Amino acid sequence: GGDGGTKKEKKGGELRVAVPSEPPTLDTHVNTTTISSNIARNIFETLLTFNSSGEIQPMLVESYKEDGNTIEFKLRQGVKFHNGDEMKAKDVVASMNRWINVSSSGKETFKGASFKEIDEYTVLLEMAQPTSTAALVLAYSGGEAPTIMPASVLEGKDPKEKVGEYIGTGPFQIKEWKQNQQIHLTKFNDYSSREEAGDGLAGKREALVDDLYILFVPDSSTRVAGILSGEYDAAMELPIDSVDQLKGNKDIELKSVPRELLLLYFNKKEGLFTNKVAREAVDAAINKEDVLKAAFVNPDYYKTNHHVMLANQESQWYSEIGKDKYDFHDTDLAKKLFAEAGYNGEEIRLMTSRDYDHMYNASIVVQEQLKKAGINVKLEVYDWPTFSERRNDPSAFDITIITNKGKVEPTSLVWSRPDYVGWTESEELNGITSKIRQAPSLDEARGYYDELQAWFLDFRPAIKMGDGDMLFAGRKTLSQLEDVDGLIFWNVSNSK
Amino acid sequence: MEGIGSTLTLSQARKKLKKEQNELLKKRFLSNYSMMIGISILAFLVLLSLVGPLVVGYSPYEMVVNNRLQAPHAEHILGTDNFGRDLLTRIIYGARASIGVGFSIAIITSIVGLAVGLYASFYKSLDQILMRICDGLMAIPGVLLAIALMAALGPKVENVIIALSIVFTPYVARIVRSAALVVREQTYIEAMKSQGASSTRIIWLHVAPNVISPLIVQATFIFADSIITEAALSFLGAGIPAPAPSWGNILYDGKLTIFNAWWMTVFPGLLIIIAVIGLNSLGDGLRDLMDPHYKKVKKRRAKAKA
Amino acid sequence: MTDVLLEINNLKTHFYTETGQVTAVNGVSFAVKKGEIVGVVGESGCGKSVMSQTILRLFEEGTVEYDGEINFKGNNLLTLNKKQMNKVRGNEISMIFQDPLSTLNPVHTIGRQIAESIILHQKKSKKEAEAEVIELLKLVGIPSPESRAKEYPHNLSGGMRQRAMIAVALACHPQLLIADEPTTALDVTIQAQILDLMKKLNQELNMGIIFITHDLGVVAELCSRVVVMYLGEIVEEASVEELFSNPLHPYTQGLIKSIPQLDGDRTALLHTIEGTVPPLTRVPHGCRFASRCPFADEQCTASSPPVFENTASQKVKCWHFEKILAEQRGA
Amino acid sequence: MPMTKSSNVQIEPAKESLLEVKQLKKFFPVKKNFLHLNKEKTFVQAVNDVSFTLYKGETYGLVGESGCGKSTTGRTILKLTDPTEGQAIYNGSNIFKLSEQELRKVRQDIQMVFQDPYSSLNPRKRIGKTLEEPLVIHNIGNAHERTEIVMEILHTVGLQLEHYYRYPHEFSGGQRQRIGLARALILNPKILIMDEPVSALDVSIQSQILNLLKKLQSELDLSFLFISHDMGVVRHISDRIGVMYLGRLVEEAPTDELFSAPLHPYTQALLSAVPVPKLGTKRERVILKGDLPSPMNPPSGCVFHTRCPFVMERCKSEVPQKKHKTMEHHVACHLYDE
Amino acid sequence: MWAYILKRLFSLIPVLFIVSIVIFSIIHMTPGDPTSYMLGEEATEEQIATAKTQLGLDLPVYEQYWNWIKKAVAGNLGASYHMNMSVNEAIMSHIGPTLSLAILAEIVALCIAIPLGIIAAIKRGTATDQTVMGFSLLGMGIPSFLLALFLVLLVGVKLQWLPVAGYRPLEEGLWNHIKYLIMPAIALGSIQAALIARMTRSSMLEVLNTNYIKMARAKGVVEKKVIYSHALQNAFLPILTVIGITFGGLVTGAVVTETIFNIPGIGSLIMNSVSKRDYTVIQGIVLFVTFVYVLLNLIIDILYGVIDPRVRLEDK
Ligand SMILES: Nc1ncnc2c1ncn2[C@@H]1O[C@H](COP(=O)(O)OP(=O)(O)OP(=O)(O)O)[C@@H](O)[C@H]1O
Ligand SMILES: Nc1ncnc2c1ncn2[C@@H]1O[C@H](COP(=O)(O)OP(=O)(O)OP(=O)(O)O)[C@@H](O)[C@H]1O
Ligand SMILES: [Mg+2]
Ligand SMILES: [Mg+2]
Repeated sequence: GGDGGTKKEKKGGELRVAVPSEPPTLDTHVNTTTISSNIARNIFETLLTFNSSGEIQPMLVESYKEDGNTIEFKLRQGVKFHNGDEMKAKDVVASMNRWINVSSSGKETFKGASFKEIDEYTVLLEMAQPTSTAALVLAYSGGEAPTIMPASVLEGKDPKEKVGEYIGTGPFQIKEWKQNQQIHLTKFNDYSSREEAGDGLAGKREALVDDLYILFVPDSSTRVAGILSGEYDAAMELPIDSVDQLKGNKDIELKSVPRELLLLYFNKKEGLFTNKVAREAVDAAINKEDVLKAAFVNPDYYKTNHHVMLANQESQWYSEIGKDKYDFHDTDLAKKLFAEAGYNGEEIRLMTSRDYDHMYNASIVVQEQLKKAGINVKLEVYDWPTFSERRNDPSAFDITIITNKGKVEPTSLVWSRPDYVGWTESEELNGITSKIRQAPSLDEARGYYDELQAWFLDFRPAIKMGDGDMLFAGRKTLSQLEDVDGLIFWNVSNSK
Repeated sequence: MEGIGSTLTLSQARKKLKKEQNELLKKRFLSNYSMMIGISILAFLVLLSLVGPLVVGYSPYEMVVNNRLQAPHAEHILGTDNFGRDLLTRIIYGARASIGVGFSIAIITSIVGLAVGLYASFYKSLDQILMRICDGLMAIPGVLLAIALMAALGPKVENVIIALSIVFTPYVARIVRSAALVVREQTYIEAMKSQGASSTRIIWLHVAPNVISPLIVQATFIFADSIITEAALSFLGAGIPAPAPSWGNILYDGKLTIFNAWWMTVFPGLLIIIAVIGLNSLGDGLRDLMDPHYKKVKKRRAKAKA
Repeated sequence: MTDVLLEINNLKTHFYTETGQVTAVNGVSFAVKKGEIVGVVGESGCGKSVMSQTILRLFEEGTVEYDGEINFKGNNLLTLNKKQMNKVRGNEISMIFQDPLSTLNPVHTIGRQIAESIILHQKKSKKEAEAEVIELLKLVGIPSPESRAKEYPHNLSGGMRQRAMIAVALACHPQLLIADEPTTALDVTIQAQILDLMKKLNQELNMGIIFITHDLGVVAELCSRVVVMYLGEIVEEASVEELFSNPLHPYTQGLIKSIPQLDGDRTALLHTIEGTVPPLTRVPHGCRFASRCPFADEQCTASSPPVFENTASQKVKCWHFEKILAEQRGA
Repeated sequence: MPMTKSSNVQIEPAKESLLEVKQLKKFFPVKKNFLHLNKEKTFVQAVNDVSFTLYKGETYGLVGESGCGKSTTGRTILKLTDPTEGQAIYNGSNIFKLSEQELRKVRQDIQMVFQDPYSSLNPRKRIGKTLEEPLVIHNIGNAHERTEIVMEILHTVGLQLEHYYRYPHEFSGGQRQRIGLARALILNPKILIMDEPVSALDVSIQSQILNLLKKLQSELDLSFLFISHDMGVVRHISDRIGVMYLGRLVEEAPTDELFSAPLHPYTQALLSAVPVPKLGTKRERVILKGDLPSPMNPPSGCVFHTRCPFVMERCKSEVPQKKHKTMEHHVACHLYDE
Repeated sequence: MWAYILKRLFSLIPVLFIVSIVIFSIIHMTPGDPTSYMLGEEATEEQIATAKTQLGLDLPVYEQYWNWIKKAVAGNLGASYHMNMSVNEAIMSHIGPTLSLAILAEIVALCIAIPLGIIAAIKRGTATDQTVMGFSLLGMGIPSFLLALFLVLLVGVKLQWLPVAGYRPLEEGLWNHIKYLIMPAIALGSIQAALIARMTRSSMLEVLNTNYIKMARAKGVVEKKVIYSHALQNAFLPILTVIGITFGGLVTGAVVTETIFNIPGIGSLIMNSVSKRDYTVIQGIVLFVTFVYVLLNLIIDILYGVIDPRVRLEDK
């Protein structure tokens, strides 16, 4: 068995974590919010998962076997749900089929696929075509994670209806959810852990604290103050502007992980930016590093990354294409290109929301830079729900800047979706996507990444500015604090 | 008694008296320190917002991101903001927006609130209606109202003013009403009635001056509050359209960097306080000018010194 | 003698107004003995109320300045500190104000306002005080005192308010009562009752009273001595008999002649004193009454007359009092 | 003196009647502790069935016990409080039924001097402005002329020009009273309701004011409703006098008749109680005994019976009717029943 | 009086009805809908559309209104779109913190404001007056979040005397409860205090020169009592009104403070529901708050009459 951390390990006690927002639901199948999956994965587990170097590892399965159109999963035995029942194939089938049905990533990657029970501890995934990214997507525990819950919870319900009972197999179980305040998780005593040593999300999991409080603290300065004063043991999404204070405090360990892709989206359905030249012009007008700096403040916490995946995924996904052009910006060229695109002074609407500071700060800089290139840019600021509504309206905006979360593989990046902001529609892209997805192996799929990157730079469905980090901090009383697609709270003890 | 002195001397006496009173009025005005302070502060701020932009060397939007959050130094007297824009410039440009918004809202709410409060206190049937409307308005979240109005009418400063005026008017109305309820029962109001004064006249010329002092207090509060609230609204896209500066949104930007850039909150905060002091002194002065008991205190001090 | 209760010496009250200093009471001196009722009469606006409020130092600090001495039982009230003053006010000296509506607190019941001083100065319980309140209201002739005690000033008629004021003032059986036109709003039957009450208290408790009034009939009935004021000064002081039989100051004479009579011709115009009172801001140098006086001559306009003593009890401030005296004897 | 029968007396309209008050009633509800739910409402019967007529050019004096409802009568006539019942006919129409507009016109003609001079002045307004107010209300003159008029009237009531710029609290009681009078006079009203207009004045000024009133009356044919406690003053100025007791008009007579031959026991007591400003001329006083009744529950029958020296059995149960001694002299008392 | 109270309570019906229509219209005029939050940042259009159908948001507005008001009349304000509870529950669970905070803040405010206002009024024009009023202007001008953050940094982080943020219900012990509320109460209270102090001063000034104060002094009443029992009561109507208003404001308007101190009160519930477009909760809260305001103002109006008997609210 793994021996966990090397630090003094104290069992029991509590862990108080400040998070910026409250999850809409913990039903991971239908929710894309980071916070939701972050909390939910303490309760729910997936069949597969990643280790710290991004490799796929079994979680709830003993083993799995990919074979062209099918994958066979052998389930671990004796895994208990929080309600005391054992996890069996029927639970997996019910959960996974619902997931394929309701989640967008399920629908995209597993179109026409379904799970079948072979025996009590074996299930079979049958797909319409071979899918290189299948295991990757199944292992992903970010948004819309394919988690396993008891069939009894799902039975007899419209799959689209949200699940209200949160029963999983994870190391923590839910005790209480005080709306607008906190979620209280407690250690699940019957948790059956894997035997391998903990590594990333894989391997041994053990709840070392008895109580885990996830506190919703929307105000970033309060999170900072709380971690400074010891009110919280850990805090997520700290403002980068307070780094100095946090670093200066010897009781606090400050960490960061690359988390977000900062992208500038064009409205490709209506207006000036239906014209590729205009999109090119914007690229020429923008100084990406300045934008990143405004959004993420400190060079330590952003990466001037030219390709579409996150910089820390480079061991898996990397392309040289466009690296030389990353720094390129030329206002004169931009002016010329705009003229070429037929721009004649009309108002360009740059839409943003202050609910996300990165987006807003980046927008302010972009506006100024575009103005320098002679573009009449109007900044329109909306609150998030208004923004969400308007970004789906082709007549409502021309440009908008959004941060997207990193994905495990490039085809699920949202800018490629025809129904997402900006409406990317390209036969060529569809071709590349299918090539990647249907590649017989992941390695082969990775080979097509250059192609995708080249297309991205040519078509410019959006402009990638770079990657931004998420800053988090823990009190030094914690044995360890790690982030793999979100903070990990198992295997963490608190000696406070 | 019947012998009304010679008309000539009488009219002379009158003239002299009037002249004397005019001088007194001037003196009263000038010796009203609160008022003078208030006027000077407000004049300074107005001047700042009008002339300031011509003097400063930067544009409020000009940004050098690399210079972000520089502490005050020679080049940027008040430092730079989180985009590397000159803070002084932004504060000066922001003055126009903030004072404009604050003033307009304070004035609109005062006038409307005064009218509503007075009429409510005067007519029982109106009271029920107006005050219940106020209750309802107070219950509707201001942010929601602002978002809705912005959506309906577009993000313009005028709409911010309308939205916030709607939000704040009930407060004024209630205060005014409470003071007026007492005033209207006074014998001198009855005396006015007996003279045949119309209700409008009684309400505006006799009750209103007696409720002015709580009104002034409330109005200054609203002035300050709306400058700050405006910024909160701009978060929702309902305030002064970004990236135009206002004291409020500079403050809010400052809040995000409060741990390492004090100048971003301190300077605009200070200006708001100065403006509040200005407006308030003006109000106090106005009040004192109308207070029959006040001037003498001044006199005594003058005498004590002599 | 120790039976002097209150002795006012050269009292001056200055107001600071915008147009300059105004001396509403200018060098007033007189004394009240224990158990004596002194009437004060005089022109409207001559400073009677100001003088009486000065005795208790009731003006807003800072807007007035006092000069002179007010000796009450040997202590100069003008030099007492606040605490000492509060012991005197309402307890040893109490006051009936001229204007009953505005001097009664509109938000307290009549009963509470009367009880307040009883509780305060006599250290009585609330219950006892309440019982006493009813007694007092009865005493001043307010019908159904139990329910009236619970009413607010604005519910009462002018006369009732005035009686309530009187009750407040009498609550603690003061040694000196200053009554500023206490019966103007009362009908004569009630007035008679109140006057009787005052007389009774005066005799039983040896209470000194300064009684300010315009009603010379009341003066005749109640007072033993009278002070006549004109424009901030005392122009004549006399026993009540002397005043009515032998008024020396031309102003006093004018006053007495102006009284509307209950008999005789009622259609004729009333006697008046010619001219008007000069404003306080423009008081003449000489005798203040000179401009309206039938006897006035150069001396009068040139210098202010001193106080002449006619008899031990009658003093007058007039250059011509001897002439007038002679005239009166002749008449 | 033989009494005429009350029923068939016809009053000839010798004089032009200007204001006719008919059966005026004003009851104030008594505020109770609001926790007492079930108790019946009680009222202060401030004015109860008062009728009288004011003729053109005459002065009607109203005297009576303090709290008997004189001020309330005055205030109600001008509809400053809403009457409970009754009518006040002026110019052929009932004042109580007028619209606000019409009422305002009437209020130009009927002016009022309030009993409490200080509280009837707006403490924030300079006296000059207060006095100008009625002129502005009724659109008289321009700003300059108004100031002139006001200064004139200040002088008329014996105040100085300086007073124009003073605030009410800077005046003495008598000065305030004169301001109140000036305010009422300034509009040249037809009727003047004066509630104790000279009570705070010293006799010398009082006589000036009374002379002035008389002069104005004879020049302008004014009518006065004159409320006062000072019998000397009332006698001097009034043509006819009404005597009120506990909300009711108990006697009404021409002045000389009232003073020479008062009929009602209350009137007699009242007159006997007047203090005389002469020494040694004390009159025989009729001392009223008994408790003062309360207007909240006035005695049954004749309201005066609890204190009346001539009380009879029937007084306790029967309300006395108005009986005419002469055409203008009537009394409500059982003593004069046949 | 009872009749008046009943009349006022009766007026709640039309008021609530009209407010419900107004708020419904405003909500539907406001862009954005519950799905934007519900489904996360990367939701597809199709997901949004299905969600809307599920929630009944595709029905005509009047139909939605009818469906809602039907139940609301029976006291059922519906279920939250986002929170796993009914609106009634949501309000009930958030009212506790708000009430505690509001009461505590009001106490803080009154303890500071009334004495200071009175002192300033008595010492009008002196240095004391100017200092007190200077502070109150500071309180008026300073944004509440700045004051709150300052307190957090000083008392919470630097001195560590009090917890920086959070909320513990009363069941966890009085001190535990209060401890978390002291700082926010001070932050809110001192800003309210600024307004109340100024109001107190100016109202007192109106009263201090009256004759009845003179009379009270003439009775030998000690100055303190003159001020507190005679003057204050006369000056109290506007003061009471601001107290009422500020208290009412605390129920809904303490958003910023509640956010910074992370207190799950009505204010943050409103803010959250607005930013999540949780329609039913917004509607419910607005009705609830209207109800509270009407009631609060009724109480205040009744108190007017108690404090100043001259005030007449009913026609005679
Ligand atoms: N607060 C004040 N400021 C300035 N002048 C004042 C003030 N109070 C009174 N006076 C003036 O002082 C003079 C005396 O006033 P006071 O009230 O003593 O008169 P009074 O003798 O009581 O007259 P009355 O009999 O009319 O009441 C008046 O001329 C008045 O105008
Ligand atoms: N606003 C009011 N509310 C309740 N009762 C009132 C009100 N005004 C007057 N009263 C009552 O009505 C009765 C008559 O009052 P009114 O003022 O008319 O008397 P009055 O004859 O003028 O007496 P006075 O000579 O004392 O002024 C009194 O009992 C009084 O208490
Ligand atoms: Mg006086
Ligand atoms: Mg009266």
